[in-house]
Amino acid sequence: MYKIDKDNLPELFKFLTKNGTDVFAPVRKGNQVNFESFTDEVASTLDLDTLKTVRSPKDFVLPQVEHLFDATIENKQIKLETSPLADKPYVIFGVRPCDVKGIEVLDNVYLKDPVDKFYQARRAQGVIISLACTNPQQTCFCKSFNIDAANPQGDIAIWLINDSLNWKSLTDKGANLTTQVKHLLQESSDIDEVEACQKDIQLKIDALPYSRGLPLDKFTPDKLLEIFNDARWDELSKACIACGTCTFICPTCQCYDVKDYDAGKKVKRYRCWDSCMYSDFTLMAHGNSRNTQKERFRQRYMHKLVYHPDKHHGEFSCVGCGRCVNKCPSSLNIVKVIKSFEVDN
Amino acid sequence: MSVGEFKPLVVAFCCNWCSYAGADLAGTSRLQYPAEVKIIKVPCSCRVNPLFVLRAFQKGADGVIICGCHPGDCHYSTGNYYTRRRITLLYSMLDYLGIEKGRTHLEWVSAAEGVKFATVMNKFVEQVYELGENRRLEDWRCKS
Amino acid sequence: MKRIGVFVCHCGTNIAATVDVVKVVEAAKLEPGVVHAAEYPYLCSEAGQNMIIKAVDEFGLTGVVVSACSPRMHETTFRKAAAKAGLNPFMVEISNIREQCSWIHKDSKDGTEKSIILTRAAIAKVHLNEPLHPGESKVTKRALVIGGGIAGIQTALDIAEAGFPVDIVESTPSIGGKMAQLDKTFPTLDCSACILTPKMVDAAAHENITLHTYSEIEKVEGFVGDFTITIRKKARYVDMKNCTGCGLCYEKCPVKKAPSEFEQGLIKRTAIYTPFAQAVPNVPVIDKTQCIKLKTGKCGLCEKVCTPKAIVFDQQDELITEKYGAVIIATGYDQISLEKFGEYSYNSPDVITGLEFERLTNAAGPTGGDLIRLSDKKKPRSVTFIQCIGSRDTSKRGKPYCSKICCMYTAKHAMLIRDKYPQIEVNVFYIDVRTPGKNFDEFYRRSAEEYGVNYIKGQVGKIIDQGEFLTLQSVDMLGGKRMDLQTDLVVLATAIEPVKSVRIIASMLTASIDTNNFMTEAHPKLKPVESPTAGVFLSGVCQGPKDIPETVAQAGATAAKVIGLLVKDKLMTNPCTAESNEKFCNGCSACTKVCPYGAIAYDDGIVHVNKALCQGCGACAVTCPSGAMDLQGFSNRQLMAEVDAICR
Amino acid sequence: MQELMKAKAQEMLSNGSVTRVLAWKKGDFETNPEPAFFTKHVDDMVYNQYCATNLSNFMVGVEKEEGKTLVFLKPCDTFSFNQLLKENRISRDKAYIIGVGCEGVKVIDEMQETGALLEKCNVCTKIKHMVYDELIGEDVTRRVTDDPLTRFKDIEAIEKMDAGERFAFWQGEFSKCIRCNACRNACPPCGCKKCVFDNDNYDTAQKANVTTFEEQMFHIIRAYHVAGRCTDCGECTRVCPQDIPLHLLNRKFIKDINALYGEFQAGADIETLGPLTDFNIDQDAEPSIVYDRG
Repeated sequence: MYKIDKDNLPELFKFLTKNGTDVFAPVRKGNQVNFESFTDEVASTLDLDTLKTVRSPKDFVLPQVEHLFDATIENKQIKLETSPLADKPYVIFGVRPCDVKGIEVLDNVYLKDPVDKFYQARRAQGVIISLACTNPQQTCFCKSFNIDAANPQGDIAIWLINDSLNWKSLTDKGANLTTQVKHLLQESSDIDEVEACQKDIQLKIDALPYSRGLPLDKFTPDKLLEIFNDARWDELSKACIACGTCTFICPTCQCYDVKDYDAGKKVKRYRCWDSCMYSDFTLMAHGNSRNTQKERFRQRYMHKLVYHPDKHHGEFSCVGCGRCVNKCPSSLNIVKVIKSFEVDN
Repeated sequence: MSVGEFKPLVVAFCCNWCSYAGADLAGTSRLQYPAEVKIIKVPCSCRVNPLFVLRAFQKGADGVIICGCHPGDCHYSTGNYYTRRRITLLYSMLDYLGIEKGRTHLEWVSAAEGVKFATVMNKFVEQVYELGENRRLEDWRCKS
Repeated sequence: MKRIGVFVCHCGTNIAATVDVVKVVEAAKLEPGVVHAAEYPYLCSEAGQNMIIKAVDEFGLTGVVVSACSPRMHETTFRKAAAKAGLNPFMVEISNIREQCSWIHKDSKDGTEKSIILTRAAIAKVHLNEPLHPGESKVTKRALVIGGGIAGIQTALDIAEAGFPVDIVESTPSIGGKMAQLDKTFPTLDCSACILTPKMVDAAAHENITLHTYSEIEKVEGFVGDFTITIRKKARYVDMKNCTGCGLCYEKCPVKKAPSEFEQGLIKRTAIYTPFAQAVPNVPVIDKTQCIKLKTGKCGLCEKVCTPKAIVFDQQDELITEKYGAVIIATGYDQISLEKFGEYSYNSPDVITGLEFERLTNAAGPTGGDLIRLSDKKKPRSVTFIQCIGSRDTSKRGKPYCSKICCMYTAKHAMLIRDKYPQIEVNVFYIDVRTPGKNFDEFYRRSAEEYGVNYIKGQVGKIIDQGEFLTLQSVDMLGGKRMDLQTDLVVLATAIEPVKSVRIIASMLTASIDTNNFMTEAHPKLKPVESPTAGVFLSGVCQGPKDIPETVAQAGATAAKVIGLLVKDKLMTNPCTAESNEKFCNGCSACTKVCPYGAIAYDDGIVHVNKALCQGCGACAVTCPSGAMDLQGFSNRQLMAEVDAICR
Repeated sequence: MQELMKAKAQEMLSNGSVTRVLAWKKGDFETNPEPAFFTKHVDDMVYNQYCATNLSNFMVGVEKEEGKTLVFLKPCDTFSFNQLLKENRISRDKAYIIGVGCEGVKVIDEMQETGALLEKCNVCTKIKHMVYDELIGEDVTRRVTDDPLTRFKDIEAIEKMDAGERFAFWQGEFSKCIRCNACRNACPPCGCKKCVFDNDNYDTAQKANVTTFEEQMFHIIRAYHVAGRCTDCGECTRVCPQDIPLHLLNRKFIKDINALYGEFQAGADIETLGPLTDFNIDQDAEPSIVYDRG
């Protein structure tokens, strides 16, 4: 265990950036907190108190846009040039336990066969420094997915206690980074303090409205067709305006579309996040397989609650971060969906 | 006129009936205007979609100018009255977003105004030279 | 992908002297889809066209780009050539490397580089071109002439002589127009009425001509070859069939206070009246704003004296709807209002306009041709003409153009006075005297040299009515001195302007009009009698100031063009029309609101374009937020492809 | 008010005068009611200062369905209703509109009140219902300002910046955009069946902001497409997950339109031609007005 004063963080970040490691940390801009690249300018607006960034740290392992290759024509011959893989080390600082799990969910998709090289390269360069949720919020329901907000995972875990960060490396990657910055850390053995903090967090989590348990047991792969054909989707989807807010702020939503852009001298192929809420999602030559918003809406929740668990040993692709609860323009969210299936038809 | 290596690209949308004919007249009268100007013929200035203007900037234009018949002279009677409102609002919005005003222009040029056509183009291109390369409305993918 | 052929023209040395055509050809060959590229000295020549035709066959071309002169010059030529080769003519695009490159860029490098880019843009466009097919529309073999002055009459007579029915719509009770008001005509001094009235009678009597006097255009629908026009025949309160034109009615009419329009308000007329003795038709009309019977229900004297029972007090406006293949605008002119020219004291009875002077010297006019001052009925000792009142005036109150007829009619007036009353002194203030035209300058010189008219170069700043005489504060520019000239009568050469109603008529016909309200011709040199709107033609002063010989010549030219249209059985319609993709149409109908031709109709959630009405401006395509509306031949994707190619 | 609404809705559902009711439904917190259609019982219906959604927009979805819909509209929502009516997106006879008063909508974050009202409520002048069949309850709506220019204050502040500052300001805002399309989809007039940004046929499709240009492009064109049609309902700003003040774009167009072509309020009626489908031959400003101003 190590310790570092909150006020000394910028110094630590500066050290890292100077040594060729990008640092992304939560920064406040207006009413929003998001992970931003650390620079001297943002040092004063670092925000470790706000629980949730609007965008999840998914951005750093699966960016919204990833260029795949450039195609050029020379004398009527097409030449391809593959985009380089990520090769710069980086640290994401202050990742909440749910978001750490979110990255794990993505790993289970992108690092499994067939391995996605772009993702793999980015993931390999990154060190995740997680941060325990000292003040969980109303919309949190990580507990339902067995995520311990008091015991963050990742490469290094941090508990922020009285403006002091308690630092514990959890993996080899974490240990390496710790060694690198050891001179800026203090040794610490305040295990009691951390344990007290963890207890406090767990109590707070238990008191949250959503922690009374969500009927997730209703969503089992064997009931796939039953749930798929359930009449409740009709009503549930009525308020959906088909935007991609929930998808894009979700730490686990992972779908992308592949597009070409004619930049004149070359054509650039890239992939970008897609949302199953969009009418052209999985649009194929024959047309669209999901023609109504109800079908598209259902797809999102079926994927998170049934299809993904079916393929990944029961792992839901929701981590209970509550971003969608907070941000849906129509106040729809996955909790409402889960709860509505509480009673069997 | 030239500043360093920079050679701007100016896209001019000209209506078929007045301004394109005005450009032809400038040609037949051997009136010089910069080769930086590339003309696209449209039936009427009201055919110019704000999307086209943005598209030009995206793809690398440093200035966009729209030319149409003088108000009252539109071949289609009313086309340029719509253009006038549409483009005024568009240019005002671009200005509001901090895009340099000198990069966009609208001019009424009749079929008889070859001299005016050349003068307008000379002036506009010079203005774009002064502003330099379009940075604020560029798409980096289309550069290099 | 298309198989595109690119043909680059040298245009002799016109292009080749500045643009390296071989380089353009080589560059074109590298463009995707280009399977053949070649250059030729004169592509528009028969040999050049044959080269294209052969290449289409040999290389299996599906698209053709011609880099040559302006498409306004030879687009049709090359499209016809493509059609000969079995290609849809709209698979041809022109890149203008002459007017836009070789003729304006001295530097060969610049010109060549730009030619390559413009050619590239045309190639990019052709990739997205689709075969277009002009529709056919029928031609109604009947013409409508709006305005019954000398321009309208002459046009109508010429068309009628060619065997086509013509209707004349005239807003006043008689045809004849301004020419009927004139006394003599320059430069021959023959009597205006004497040469005009036979034409009026001819028009009325012609089996192919129908007159609608005291009538106005109410509504216009349709397009070239197939206009449907509604004419409002204003209630005349006199039955045209029964009336014998005896004139008893207006002799008995007790109302005698209405200003006579024909006499320029110099005298009064009755409530029931014929505007002038030789009116055609010679049927009176009741001015409902003056008639006691129509206003109060009393009187009815005219009805009592009319033996053929032609007076019909309960007559209503009548709407006539007729189909026409062509419309001729011949609405003529008025003198401008002198309201804003207070310095000329036009409110003085002894300051009159040129047209008032015509009536004053006319034997059939209010004074029987006796030239007198209207204030004291005395013979003037001197008459002074002032030129350019409101003409060539760039201030807001006047007109920037030269009214063209004033110099000559002033010379005529001056000469007539000096001829008839040698004792009267005549002065003319002028800026310069403009007399181009056959025998015109000779005429003017005669007035000055033989008739002793006193021409003074200068302007009058102010006219003061002193009762007995008028004082003109003026400048003699050649003498370089200010002077106060005393004179008894002043004639103002007042600027002429198109009649106000022409703007309404033009907008109904969607024909364009310039800032001075003159109708715009399709091309100032090459199409001077056609309006830019197909099927709408121009005759007379509505297009620009003209004298009588010029008007008559233009009227004949217009007739020839109209006849050229009416002899056709069918017309090809413009294939570059708007088209709505119903899959994307929201039905918001914004497009229907901006269409100048009423070509777009909303029906049950989506819009439809009437191809026959659409002229292809594209206003709808831009107003459509979803892009459902697009313009064939200038589609969104085509134009964006051009942008992309230019910016590449 | 809520109880009056529920009673009325239940009555009209029961007697069959409407097929469904469009209103707000209780969420799992008091602060997150959702728009909902009720066809049988209205027990879960709520109306309070958290009911933000502009329900007019949801009328488009039931336009093709059988039967009449009872919809509750706040005064400002009726402008949107009119605009949709004008654009043939909905039919008047398929709706029974009950106008309800509005005291302003509260801003919620993490289910807690932030203490603020929505931006649009702070400058609200839309206190009258423009279209309705019936008004119920006490009229609690109040005019926030008598100065119609209040709502342009923020725009003026931006206009006063120099071009570089304006550019930096908007870059900062646009760079936050994640292209979730919430602004577009929540916007009543922005309801194209197929948006140009989704349409591959149109060659302008974009699914993400790949470059800063595409951020600009999307927002310029979106605002432009609703220029003259935007009722200033503020939904775009409300729904933006990244807090981009999108109303500042729409309102700039409104400000320009008012200044150049005369006062115009979209949705005030259904007859007046929109400013971009209309013109004034003699009085319309030339685009040079943009270059000429400071």
